[in-house]
Amino acid sequence: MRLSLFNLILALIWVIISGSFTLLNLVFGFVLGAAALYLIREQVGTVGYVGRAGRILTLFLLFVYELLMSAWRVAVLVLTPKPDLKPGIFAYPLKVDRDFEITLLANMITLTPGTLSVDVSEDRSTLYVHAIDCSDPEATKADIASGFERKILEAFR
Amino acid sequence: MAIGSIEVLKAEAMVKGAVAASDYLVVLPVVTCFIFGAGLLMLRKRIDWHPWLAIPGFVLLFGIDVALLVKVAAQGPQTMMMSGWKPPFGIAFTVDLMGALFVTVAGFVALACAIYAVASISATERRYGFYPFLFLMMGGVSGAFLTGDIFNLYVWFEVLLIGSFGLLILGSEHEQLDGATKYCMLNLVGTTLFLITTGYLYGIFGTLNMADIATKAAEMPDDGAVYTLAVLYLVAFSLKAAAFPLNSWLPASYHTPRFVVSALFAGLLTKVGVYAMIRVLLMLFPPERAGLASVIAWIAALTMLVGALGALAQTDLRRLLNYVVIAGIGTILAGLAVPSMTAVSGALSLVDPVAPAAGVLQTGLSGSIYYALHSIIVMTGLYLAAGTAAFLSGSSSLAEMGGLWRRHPLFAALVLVLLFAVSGLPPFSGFWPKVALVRATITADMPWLAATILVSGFLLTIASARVFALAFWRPLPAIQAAASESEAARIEAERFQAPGPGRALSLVPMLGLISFVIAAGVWPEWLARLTDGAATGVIDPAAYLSSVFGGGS
Amino acid sequence: MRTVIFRFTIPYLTTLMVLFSIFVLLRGHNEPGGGFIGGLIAASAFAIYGIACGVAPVRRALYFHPMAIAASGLMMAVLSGVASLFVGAKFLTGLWAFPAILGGDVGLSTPLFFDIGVYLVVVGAISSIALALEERESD
Amino acid sequence: MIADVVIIIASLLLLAGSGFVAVAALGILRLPDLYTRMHAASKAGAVGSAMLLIALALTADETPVVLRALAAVGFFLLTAPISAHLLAKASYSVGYRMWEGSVLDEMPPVDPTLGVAKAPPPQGPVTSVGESQ
Amino acid sequence: MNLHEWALWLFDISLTIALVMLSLAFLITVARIVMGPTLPDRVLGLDMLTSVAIGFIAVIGIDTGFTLYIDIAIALGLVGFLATVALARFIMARGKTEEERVEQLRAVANAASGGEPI
Amino acid sequence: MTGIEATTGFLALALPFIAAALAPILTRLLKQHACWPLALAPALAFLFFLQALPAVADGNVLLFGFDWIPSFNVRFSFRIDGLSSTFALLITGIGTLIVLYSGGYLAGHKDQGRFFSFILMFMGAMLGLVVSDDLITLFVYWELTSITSFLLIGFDHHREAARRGAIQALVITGGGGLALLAGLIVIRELLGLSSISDVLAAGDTLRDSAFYVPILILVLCGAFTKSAQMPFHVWLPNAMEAPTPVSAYLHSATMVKAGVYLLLRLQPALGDTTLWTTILPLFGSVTLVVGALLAIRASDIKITLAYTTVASLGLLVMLIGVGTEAAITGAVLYLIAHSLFKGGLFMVAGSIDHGAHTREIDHLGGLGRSMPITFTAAMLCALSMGGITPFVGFLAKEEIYYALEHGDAYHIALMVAAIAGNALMFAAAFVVALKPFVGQMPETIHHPHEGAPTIWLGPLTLGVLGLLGALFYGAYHAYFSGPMASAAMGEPVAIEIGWVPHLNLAFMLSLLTIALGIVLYVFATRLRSGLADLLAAIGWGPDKGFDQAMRGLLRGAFAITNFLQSGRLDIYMTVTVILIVAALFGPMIYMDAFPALPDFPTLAFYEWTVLGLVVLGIFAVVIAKNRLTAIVSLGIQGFAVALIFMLLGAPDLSFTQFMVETLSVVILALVMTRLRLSAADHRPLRESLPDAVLAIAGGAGFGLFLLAVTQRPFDASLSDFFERYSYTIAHGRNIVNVILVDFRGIDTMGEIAVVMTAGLAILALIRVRVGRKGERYPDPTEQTP
Amino acid sequence: METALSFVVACLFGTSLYLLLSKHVIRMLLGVVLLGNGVNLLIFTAGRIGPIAPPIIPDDLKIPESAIANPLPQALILTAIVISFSFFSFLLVLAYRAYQDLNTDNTDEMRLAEPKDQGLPPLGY
Ligand code: NA
Ligand code: NA
Repeated sequence: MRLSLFNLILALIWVIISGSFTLLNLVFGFVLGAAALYLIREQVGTVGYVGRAGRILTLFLLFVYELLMSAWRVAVLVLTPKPDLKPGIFAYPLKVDRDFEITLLANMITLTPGTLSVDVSEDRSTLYVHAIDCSDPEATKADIASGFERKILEAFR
Repeated sequence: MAIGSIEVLKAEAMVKGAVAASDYLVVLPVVTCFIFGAGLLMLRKRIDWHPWLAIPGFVLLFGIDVALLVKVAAQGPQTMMMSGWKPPFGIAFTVDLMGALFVTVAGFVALACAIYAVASISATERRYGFYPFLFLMMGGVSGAFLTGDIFNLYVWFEVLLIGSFGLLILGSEHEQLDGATKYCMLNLVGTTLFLITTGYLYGIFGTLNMADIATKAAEMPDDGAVYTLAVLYLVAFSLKAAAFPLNSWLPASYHTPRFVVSALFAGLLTKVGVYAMIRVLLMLFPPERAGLASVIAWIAALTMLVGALGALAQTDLRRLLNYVVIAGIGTILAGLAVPSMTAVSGALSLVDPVAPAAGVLQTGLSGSIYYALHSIIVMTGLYLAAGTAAFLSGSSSLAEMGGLWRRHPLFAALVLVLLFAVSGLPPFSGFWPKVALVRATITADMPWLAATILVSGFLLTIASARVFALAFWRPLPAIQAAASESEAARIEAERFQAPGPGRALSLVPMLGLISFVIAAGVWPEWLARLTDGAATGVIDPAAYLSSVFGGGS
Repeated sequence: MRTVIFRFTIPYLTTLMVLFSIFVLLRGHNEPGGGFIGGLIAASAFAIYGIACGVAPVRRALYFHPMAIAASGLMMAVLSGVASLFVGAKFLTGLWAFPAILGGDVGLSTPLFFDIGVYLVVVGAISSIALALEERESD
Repeated sequence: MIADVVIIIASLLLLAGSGFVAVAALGILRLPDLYTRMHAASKAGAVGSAMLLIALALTADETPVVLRALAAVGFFLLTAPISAHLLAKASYSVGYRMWEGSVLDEMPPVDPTLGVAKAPPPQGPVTSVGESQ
Repeated sequence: MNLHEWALWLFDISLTIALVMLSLAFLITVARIVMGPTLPDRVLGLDMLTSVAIGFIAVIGIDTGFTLYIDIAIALGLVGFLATVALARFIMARGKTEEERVEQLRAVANAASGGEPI
Repeated sequence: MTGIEATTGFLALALPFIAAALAPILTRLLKQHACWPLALAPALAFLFFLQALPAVADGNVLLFGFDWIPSFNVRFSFRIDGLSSTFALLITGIGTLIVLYSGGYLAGHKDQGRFFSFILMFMGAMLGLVVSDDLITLFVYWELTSITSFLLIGFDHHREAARRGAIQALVITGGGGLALLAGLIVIRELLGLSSISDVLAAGDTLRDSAFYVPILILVLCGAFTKSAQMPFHVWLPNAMEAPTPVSAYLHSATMVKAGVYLLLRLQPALGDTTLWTTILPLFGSVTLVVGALLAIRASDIKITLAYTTVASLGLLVMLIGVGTEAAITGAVLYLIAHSLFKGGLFMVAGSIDHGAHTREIDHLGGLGRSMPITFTAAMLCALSMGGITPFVGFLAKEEIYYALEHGDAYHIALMVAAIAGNALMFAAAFVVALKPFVGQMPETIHHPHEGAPTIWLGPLTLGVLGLLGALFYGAYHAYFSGPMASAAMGEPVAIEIGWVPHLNLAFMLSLLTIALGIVLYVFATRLRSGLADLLAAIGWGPDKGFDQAMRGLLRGAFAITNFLQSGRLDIYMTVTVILIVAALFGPMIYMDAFPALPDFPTLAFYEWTVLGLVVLGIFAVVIAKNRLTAIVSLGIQGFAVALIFMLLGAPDLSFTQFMVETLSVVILALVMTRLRLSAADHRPLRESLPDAVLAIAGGAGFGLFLLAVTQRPFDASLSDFFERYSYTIAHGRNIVNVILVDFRGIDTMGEIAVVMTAGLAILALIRVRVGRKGERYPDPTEQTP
Repeated sequence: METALSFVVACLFGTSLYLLLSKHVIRMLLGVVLLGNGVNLLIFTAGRIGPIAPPIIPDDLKIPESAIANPLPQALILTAIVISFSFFSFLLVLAYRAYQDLNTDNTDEMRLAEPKDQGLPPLGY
């Protein structure tokens, strides 16, 4: 089920990038996607099924907003003549525990400027995040917990 | 631009005429090599099948080569336009007598080496692609001899080069790694220089088809740009051919791989450089070549001497042979150093000369081609023999070898024939081209070059005699140094009773090669006529041009 | 490199890259791309897959030895050239057919197969190199 | 009219995107250590390039191009954090230290031969970082 | 100047500015690669170069109207991170380079003699 | 010559070779008795020449042959005249006896078959040499004699002396041969004639040509080395390492006479010039005297004989040099006589060795009783050699003295040399033929015995023939010496000299010679030790010189080779780059082909940026302090080049360049992970500055030539063609791709072959590791996995 | 443009030759990469820099309407890039193997095929 769904997504991506919206092309994309999935058959097995489009959309919008905001903050920081830098690494205790969710969260944290996922502990309970402004790590953790992490849990649970 | 119907367009752009199966002969050597090379690689789990698939493959290749040679000898140069596009737009595979001769002899030595390799290449080396490398290298070699497009020639150079890399490192012994580093780096620079020059050539002529270049170069006013091209090609091909002073990569590497690989390299690779030099300098840029004749003469003379002296200086049999290859290259180059017809002083033609001045270059070039073919065969044979000799006496060092004449008289006799042949003594294949080259250089008023040819032959005779005396006549030094009879017997048992590279299998290719050496020495007319024709075809490429532009096959 | 983030993402990224590589291969005749670029992208995919998940899964995924794939590519390219022999055309002459499949004209041609051959050679050879180099790391 | 608006939006995206890229570049020049520089590079750079790609999508009048431009953005956003993460992790684990002005390090000391975090860290500011060469 | 003209003017100006910005970004990034000081810094610079190149390709695509350049950007987006990953892997496997270790030891020694906290 | 005669002629020439091919098998079957069927080959050839003798004696020249290599204008053609006929008879006749002699002498030797084979091949070569009409064919046989004598001299190959002798002979005669080849080719090219007959008919052309001196010197190099003239004589005594039949054959009738044959043959075309009459007698007389002295000095009877051969050859060369009719006649008479008596004496020496197991003259004596036949044969030969009547040697000596009896200093000097030489040789002859057989038999000799008939048959026959020739001198002159002298003179020569002495100056001188000879014989032992002391005092000779030259050659070659082949890649690369720079600037400077000064390029600023990135990138690579920095910096220029391609309308290239650049870094990183290199590889300025200068020159050369090329008009017809037919025929809109898969598809085929092979080669490199140390030579048992 | 590119080509070749003259194989390899890029740009320039429109025929046309960049050098360079990449990979792995077995990337120290202490050949017979 999950595989066929992902396969369909691949077929759609195919149609998009090849730019030809014909049934034939979709079928062809499906076939190619199936072939491509076959290659990774051993690693696939932990994908949470994709369903709740709305929450995902919300997550996406949040991400875009955060992306732009933090980009702006970094830009300002860089352009400030004498920036007051207080960088550091804090340990973020993870609530999400699936690979997919951890990955998504870590990548979103990385993409939003100001924070950068450095590592995940081996037991997957902690995400180490480098923040360019680490003056108040607890506040940042709270932001993440109530922001990305909550949205992810909503979207994929 | 009006666009006509597809038929009209095809008539404009494509070569007309149906293709007979025999027309495919022009391209089949490459195709065969690639199909077998790829096929064997696909069967990489069945390495015990490899020899028994590869040998028929090389027989087939040689058969195709011979058929092509027969066809070219009978009908003149053959052209097939790849993909059917008209010249000079598509790539022409054009085979004239010179190309056909080289490709046939190449196929011959490849077959010999393939057979020899059955017993002398280990399973591991086969698993990591000995036969595929062999086929792909031969694909490159064949392509180089057959193509009529200069960029395509570069591509084939690269194919044979990478194939040779593969063969060179097969075994990964320490000497191989060092030798390969030098070989690869310097050859890469040489091939890249070839590509660079071809880039310049395209910028000047706007074409890549050799027949087209020849035509355009003849019309182009003599200027520095074309001269520079010629000089750059001379440097690039000198490196490929291991001409002095660009020969260093050869003695640095040819003794490191397996003997059968050395044999193939020594026979073929440098000759491809020579072939390209003849093709490009004599066919495409004859006036520039004539202008560079004295430079080439110096290169030839020094190459001969460096090779011959180097051979004398070596202790290791294979390193000695490395230099013999170089001396051979110098000899071949001597024929390219003969002034063209107009430049001959005619100093010697007092009375009704046998070779009128106009034929001097012809004689020299014919001698060069003959010598190149001889050198391919004889060098391959010598390295194969060196492999067997080293196996039999447990070393390839002249200081340690010995006793082979007593133990293996037939084998020793075959080697002796090869040694005399490589020294240019009659009645073996090396003698006649030397006569032709001496004739040409003397007639061209270059007595010093003729003297160098003879002196280098003399030095090689000394080297050969030493090899024979030390490695074949002399009793095994280890036995002579043995403290007791029993120890001597033990050494003898170890050295001589050890299983050799399958006697029959390693002798068959040598016998084949030697039959050429003797045939081309005792009854040289057939080959002389062919090389004469080949030389004519290069000096006056009218037939070549009309084969390309006359609509192809 | 055993990190959840990396190992989780890469398999999907690999499929995406393979897909993209085939896309680049197939439209190469009309737009930038072709067998070589496509092959490089696919080989990159397998290289990164190997870095992330280890070499063994990649080898199992490919089923055939990469060099055998490369060889089959060369074979395919050569055979698509020889095909013209059977219609009395010169070596490598492009032969075209436009069969109608599902309402659209699909261009099938020997140059296409030639290009696929190029693709396979590049995928096979470069993957082989990358995998072999990655493999030695772990021992 | 709509076309003009699109052009204006594209222009703004161009300005913003290139501005972000330039700022990101400036960031990696100005910021004090690798980890802070990475913020600039992987974020502002990604955002900037994505904006420029969207600008391209807007100026193209063909749907496939637009879709491809968006796909490019997607792909880029997919891969950028991975490389950033790996580089940061690798650098940290082999002992490239943070800037001395850093205020906090909750990463556990690492064994560079393994390159992985071992155990949950002690809380509180840490001034000396993994130096177990 | 009507809206259309103004839009076009803005567009032109923006293009030029974008190209200037990107050029600057290129040069600065190269400066970081050359300056280092550490290997990860250079790798970061190289990674950044990919980002800038993607943006540059987009802008040139807009400038010339050859939208097909977008495929290059796609490929770069997909594959460009490979180099960084491979170099990160190198760093992970090999640790710091010899010089960096030497430099670090010297720094530690200086700090110790100067009594300053790190 | 009729067809059948020609066929018989070819057969006669081929017979020795056929026998050589059969010899190993026959010997395996018949042991030493194989000599009988094998001797049939030279015997039959002898008969062929014998039957041709009457015609030849009438002054006819028999010519036969066919076009061998028309492309090189070489004929397989033969000329039987008086000169070649007599030579051929000597070769085949003595050859027959030698084959028989070898049957007995080497009976039971395990390599006897091989020996028969070699000596028959040698015979065939020698025979071909003397009858060849074509200059090149002659040379082919000439070299064949060198090759086969190499094998014969080295027959006892387990001894270093034999190997040395073989190499020495090959080096000296082979080297001379090459000079001869050059000379013959010059003659051919100069005259445009390829046969000896034509050359002889060309009259004074050669003598008058500007190339006479080089031709003469080259030909003399060939003749003198082969005929062991001072200082090339050293190989001859050393060739005594060969079994005695070889010495007897090579050094009597044949190989050493090849040079003499050549001189006689070309005398009509090359002789009779000041140069000829100076050089030949000079070398000849010195060789005669020195050779004869060395003969006395030797204590081994075989060596003594070898040196007398050297002396005889000197005498012959001297006479040919004088070149008068009488001198030539003397030479011819002496040549035949020498062949007979020297062949016989060598066989005698072999018999003595065979019977008494020593050849040291001081250890020999009193053998006459136990070896009477050998003693007889020895005396017959020695008398002929000593010039005693009625033996052919007498005829020769009389004629020689007659030829030299002129009052001028030139002839007197030569006469003195001749008398001295002959007297010494007289003494030497009896040292060999008399001393071992008379007096007290030393105790070291046990059971001396006469050999098998095959062993004494040869010397006896030759000795008797020497007697018969003189007794029946009319027929002798009519069939042998006369035609030979005529052929050598190029005009009819009548020889009258008989065995009955006439009281004239020549006879007086003969008597003087004999008297001197007897004195020398008596004092031979004392003379020997005196000469030995003298030579020891000199301490150097050409033989030692040969070793020194060989060692010097090897050392010199070693030094040169080590200098040129340093084993350092950086030096090889430097040489390569220097040549590239020269190739770029040479023609540009020589032909003033520099590009015109270009206008400053007008580029958009972002184009400048991208170009600048390339330059910055490569700058970064060069200044990088370590390899890793360099590798990362390498990415800059790679990306920049990709951007250049994109800016200039090459999306495919840009695409590929980005991919390749990325993959390059990936592979570099993968490999570098495995390397632990020393940190700094930065070079000191002293080392890098010359490289930098060279590199800048190279870069400038490439750039300037590129500029020059781009300033020329450009022919874009190829691309126009591709644009026109890319879509219309090849159904592709991406012209670059259509070129790759269609227009120039075969390039791509080669290219993917490169990629595939590279993949395989890399796999082999990574996977194949060195096995057991010393496993250089493959183990055939490893054939199956 | 040709002038500027000629200059860039000169820089690439100069640097590449400089690196090739080094004793360290890894540096030489960098030279090989630069050499490849130099050649590519050289061929590109030699085919003249004209219009910058990519050599792609638009969808609605059969032959290019306006002038396009010269496609042939591009195809040649594509071939050359691939080949030089293959060679580079091979040389790199060769350097690695040489290093692995010989413990150096300094060509001066890799003297196994032509060792420094070669003796004279046998002087006897
Ligand atoms: Na990033
Ligand atoms: Na990136």
